Amino acid sequence: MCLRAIGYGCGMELKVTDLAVGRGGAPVLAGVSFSLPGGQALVLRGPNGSGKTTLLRTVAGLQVPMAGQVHGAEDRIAYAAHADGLKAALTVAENLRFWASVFGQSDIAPALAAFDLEDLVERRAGQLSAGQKRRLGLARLMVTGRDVWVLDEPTVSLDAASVALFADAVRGHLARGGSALMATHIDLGIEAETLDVSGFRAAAAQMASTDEAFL
Amino acid sequence: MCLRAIGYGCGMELKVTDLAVGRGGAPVLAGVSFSLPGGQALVLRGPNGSGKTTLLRTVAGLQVPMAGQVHGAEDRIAYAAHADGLKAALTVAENLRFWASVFGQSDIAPALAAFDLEDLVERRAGQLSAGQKRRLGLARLMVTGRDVWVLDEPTVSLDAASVALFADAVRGHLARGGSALMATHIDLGIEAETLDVSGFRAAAAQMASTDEAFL
Amino acid sequence: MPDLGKYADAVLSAYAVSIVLLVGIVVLTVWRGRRVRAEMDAVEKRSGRNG
Amino acid sequence: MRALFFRDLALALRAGGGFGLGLAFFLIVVVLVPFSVGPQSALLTQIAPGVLWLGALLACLLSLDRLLAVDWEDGALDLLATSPLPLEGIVAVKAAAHWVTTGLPLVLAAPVLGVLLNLAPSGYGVLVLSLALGTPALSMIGAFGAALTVGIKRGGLLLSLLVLPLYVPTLIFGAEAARRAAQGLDPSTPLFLLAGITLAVLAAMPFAAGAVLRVNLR
Amino acid sequence: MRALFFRDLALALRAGGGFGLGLAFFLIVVVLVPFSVGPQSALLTQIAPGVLWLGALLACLLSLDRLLAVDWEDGALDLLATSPLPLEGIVAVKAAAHWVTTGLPLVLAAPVLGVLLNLAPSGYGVLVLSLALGTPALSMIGAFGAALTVGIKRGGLLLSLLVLPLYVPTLIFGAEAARRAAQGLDPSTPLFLLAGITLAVLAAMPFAAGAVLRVNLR
Amino acid sequence: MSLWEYANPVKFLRLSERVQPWLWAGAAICLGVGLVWGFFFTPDDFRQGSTVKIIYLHVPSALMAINAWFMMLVASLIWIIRRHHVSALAAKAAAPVGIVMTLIALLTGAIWGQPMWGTWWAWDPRLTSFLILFLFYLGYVALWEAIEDPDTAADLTSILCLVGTVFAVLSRYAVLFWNQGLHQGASLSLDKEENVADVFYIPLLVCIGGFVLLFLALVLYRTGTEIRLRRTRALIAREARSAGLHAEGA
Ligand code: HEM
Ligand SMILES: Nc1ncnc2c1ncn2[C@@H]1O[C@H](COP(=O)(O)OP(=O)(O)OP(=O)(O)O)[C@@H](O)[C@H]1O
Ligand SMILES: Nc1ncnc2c1ncn2[C@@H]1O[C@H](COP(=O)(O)OP(=O)(O)OP(=O)(O)O)[C@@H](O)[C@H]1O
Ligand SMILES: [Mg+2]
Ligand SMILES: [Mg+2]
Repeated sequence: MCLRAIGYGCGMELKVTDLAVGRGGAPVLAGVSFSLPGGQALVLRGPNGSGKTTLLRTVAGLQVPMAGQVHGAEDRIAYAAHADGLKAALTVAENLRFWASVFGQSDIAPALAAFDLEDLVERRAGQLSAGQKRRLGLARLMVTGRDVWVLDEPTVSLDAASVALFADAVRGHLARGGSALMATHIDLGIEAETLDVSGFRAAAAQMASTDEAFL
Repeated sequence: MCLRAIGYGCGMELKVTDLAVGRGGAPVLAGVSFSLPGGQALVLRGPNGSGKTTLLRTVAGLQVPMAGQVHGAEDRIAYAAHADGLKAALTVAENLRFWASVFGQSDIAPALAAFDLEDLVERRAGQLSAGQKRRLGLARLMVTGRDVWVLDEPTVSLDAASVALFADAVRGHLARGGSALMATHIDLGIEAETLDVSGFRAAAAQMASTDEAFL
Repeated sequence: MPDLGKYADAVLSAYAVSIVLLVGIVVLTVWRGRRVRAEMDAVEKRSGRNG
Repeated sequence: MRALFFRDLALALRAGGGFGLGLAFFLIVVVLVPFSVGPQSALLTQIAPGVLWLGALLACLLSLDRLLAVDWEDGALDLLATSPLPLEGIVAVKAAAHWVTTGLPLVLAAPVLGVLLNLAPSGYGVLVLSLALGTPALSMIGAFGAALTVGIKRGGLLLSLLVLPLYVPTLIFGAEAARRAAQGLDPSTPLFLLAGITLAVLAAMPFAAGAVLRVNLR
Repeated sequence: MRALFFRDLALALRAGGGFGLGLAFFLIVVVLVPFSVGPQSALLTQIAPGVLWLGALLACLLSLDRLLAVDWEDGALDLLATSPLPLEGIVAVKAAAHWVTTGLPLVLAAPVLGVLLNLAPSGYGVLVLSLALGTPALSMIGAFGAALTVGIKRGGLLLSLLVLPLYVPTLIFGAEAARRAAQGLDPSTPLFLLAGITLAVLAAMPFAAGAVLRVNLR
Repeated sequence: MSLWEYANPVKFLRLSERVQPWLWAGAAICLGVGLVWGFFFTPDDFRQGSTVKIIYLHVPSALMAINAWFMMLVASLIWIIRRHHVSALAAKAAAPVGIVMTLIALLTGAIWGQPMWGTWWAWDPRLTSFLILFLFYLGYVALWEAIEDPDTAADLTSILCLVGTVFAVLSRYAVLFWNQGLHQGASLSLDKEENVADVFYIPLLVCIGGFVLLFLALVLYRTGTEIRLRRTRALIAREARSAGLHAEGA
């Protein structure tokens, strides 16, 4: 099923070619290439500090690549990381409605339902437990109408039931023709390809850094 | 092995009797009782929002119980939660050394070794990845010299290898006569008793809240 | 030494302040430059050896 | 953009940051002035327009450092940057919300506080007008400063340092207009110049602020 | 406690917050005063002691809101509360670090800025003395205010609102001493009173602040 | 070969190393000759007495204070448009020199003002704009110091420099407007056509030349230092990388 009508750019592929990414001027990963067609998910794996977050931020356009290109990402990405961007003073519904209208959407009910937040709609975000907050942060994805979800450790602090809710949400998203790129240390129970980023560790000599001019 | 000389109050038991805890004036758990002798670990389980964090904060003395008592907790607790209390501008070594001297300790080498932070000692905490930060936050426990570790989802963002490091650290701590009280959603591979807090959910009528005087 | 008259204080202190500041920035610049250069040489030598 | 504006207003109202407090700071600065310079009313009358302008400026400044920092810290700015809204628009909208929650109350309160400082009767109208014309520029320039310092921990004081020299022309023309009116002179030239500055700032500054924010976010 | 003190100093120095910037704010407030009240030097001389005191007070105030808030946000305060250090000691040490990074530089810079405002020559000594006596009280009272508002998002302005009235006695006696000296009168009475206030604040306030912090932490 | 080739750090260093001795020597000679000449061998002014000798420090430093900012503006533009690292670093290197020049102008002016105007400081438009320039310098340097990533810092400070320039010019006019007719001090400063005879003028020119050369020498030297600092940083980063690789490979 392909819901182009509600903004899904179905069939368009996210294509990363020979990407090199860095943090604080130092190269972290180099030579990363993958493509992520609609309807599929790709899970990034790798030990702590291997560069998953850096890669995801680059794909989301939050930092510039040191080399290589990201194609098909403009205005298609919904990004979610540790910092949820939730306002403690606003209620669950207000938080969601805000993000919905930023992305030009209006209906927040499916998102609330998918993450079992209906009982909490009137609760202030600051009064949620860690896992409830996370659920709200993930529900935000569903009101963006974006078709590429870029997720950094989405299941942190979730209990088993919530992880299942999340997996269902991702499956639904994939079924609608969306795609998902996720970094995680645990098994999500979603059929997805895996990419181990530790294979792409940047050898210092091999690639350019911003300080290259000085070497 | 019991190292009372370095501050372990061995044999002393942490004893929680008929504890009721609440958040924002509303009761969350009631009638919680358990005891945790030295050398043992207790894992709290329960779905998101069931009150694990609230219970741990109460045991650590960061909030007052609504009813019941916590015995044997004074000056014995090392608490670690999501917020690590790390200063982004200080290096790994400086952060650890600060906490060591706050707790009257001086040697940070074992902590660095236990969490594989030796290569990162001179790195600023702000330049660590999520998992590296967490490792540093956990290493802090080892420089407190305290014998009751109270940990709220300690393994968040850790990879498998780091979870193993953490489990080893906890096992070492137990072997030295310390004890540990942890809330977690995953399996840590530590032999420990489990307490499911969802059994203690407070029925609103059943117990007194701070607003009791108005009822 | 010229006769500066009643304004001697003003003129002399103006010269003193300026010269102190000028010499200060020059000394600071050179001192830091030397240090950085030495540091760079050390690192270059080290990394040259390592590969 | 509308949603962002109203969210910022709601946050300012609810988080105990907004309306009341910028005003309270203004009030207290104005109240402390007699304590510090002494209570002679002639002296106070003389400095009243200037003190009111300076107080408004400082009250505005004090609330700037959270203008973008809060959204930066909780990740909302990252998320906004990946949203369809342009960064220029985001900064402009946030500056507008800042003005509504800080500048506007100051404009409305200034005449009341003028009484405390024995402001000359002829000064009230132009004081309010000059503040109404000038405070939008203060908010927009402040947003630029906030965008410059957004990634920096404890950036508050650095922000003041960067922003205050940029406030000088606005302050000079604004205070000059209020002072002239209080002395019974014609304030129209400084008022026109003030309006000119504000227009130019509102037209050009969002782009500078957007560019700076883009650099800081990457 | 030593470790906490030096950590706070290190953070102030490293995070670009510390020494320089409180000073910069003081400088800028003093510089903006002539722009707002006008450049006549006789008027400036008259208000100089008051403006310098008020400027120092505001510079001190501006850096208060991060005094405890940073440690609260990143959880360090929770961890410190479970440590062997008494909360009273923690607040007192943090106030001391705040004074060293903010108050002390202000004291040293005040005479230089006095020149800009045409301060009467007889005023310099007492101005510095009164600031040296008064600013420790400002830091300690500020720490109390910070402890009161520590759990509140965007507490900065609320903090000002709470703290400024508490600053009034210090300001009155400090500015009065400086003003008397500048006018060639005997400043000893206000100076003694100022010293008394500071001593009392330093002796009692850590306990109030500790108590408040204890409430906020639970 | 185009001029931009010198934006390459290595080429820049090589060239700057070659011209620097001449700059330093020229600066020393000009300053030595100019200041000695001015201090010892010029007559007193009929109105200002010996204080006129301050002009040999005051005017050159004031000129260089403005020129340093102008240089930073040009360098910032080059960085924004063509992204040559050397250019950004030159702007960074020039700022503290500019601060010192501004300070000298302010301090000598204040010292001069005491006997001439009877006050250290007056809110004369010229003095005031200089004070504002000083504040801009402080903010600029503080921003450089506060940001860790050098390229981010370069971007932000260049934009600050552009915006600051606009506002500095605006302030200059605002200040002129604000203090019109209120202040007589400015009329006391001696006017070139009116007072500055050749006896003062020629040593003054020599001093100005000395300040220009000194400024250039300092900026080139400091730019070199900044380049080396970046290179050291890059080398250390590379070293840490490869060390990490070896450790992991083992
Ligand atoms: C803190 C106080 C002062 C500051 C910041 C200051 C600043 C300046 C500046 C920026 C210039 C160069 C402007 C230009 O060439 O367009 C200048 C030039 C000059 N200043 Fe000052 N000045 C100060 C005090 C004084 C005093 C007290 C005197 C003498 C009574 C004085 C005499 C002069 C003279 C003679 C020139 C050269 C004018 C010319 O060549 O056009 N200045 N000053
Ligand atoms: N500001 C910085 N400056 C220099 N290096 C940094 C900076 N931030 C992170 N790093 C380093 O970059 C590497 C990649 O970090 P990144 O956050 O991408 O890892 P990650 O794969 O997401 O790890 P984790 O699983 O722990 O979240 C790490 O080794 C980290 O130490
Ligand atoms: N400030 C507050 N006011 C009112 N209720 C709150 C507040 N904070 C949390 N709660 C509620 O208290 C309950 C217990 O929260 P707590 O954080 O202890 O849960 P938890 O077991 O730690 O959950 P998680 O696994 O998600 O971390 C939750 O239902 C939560 O919504
Ligand atoms: Mg990560
Ligand atoms: Mg929890």
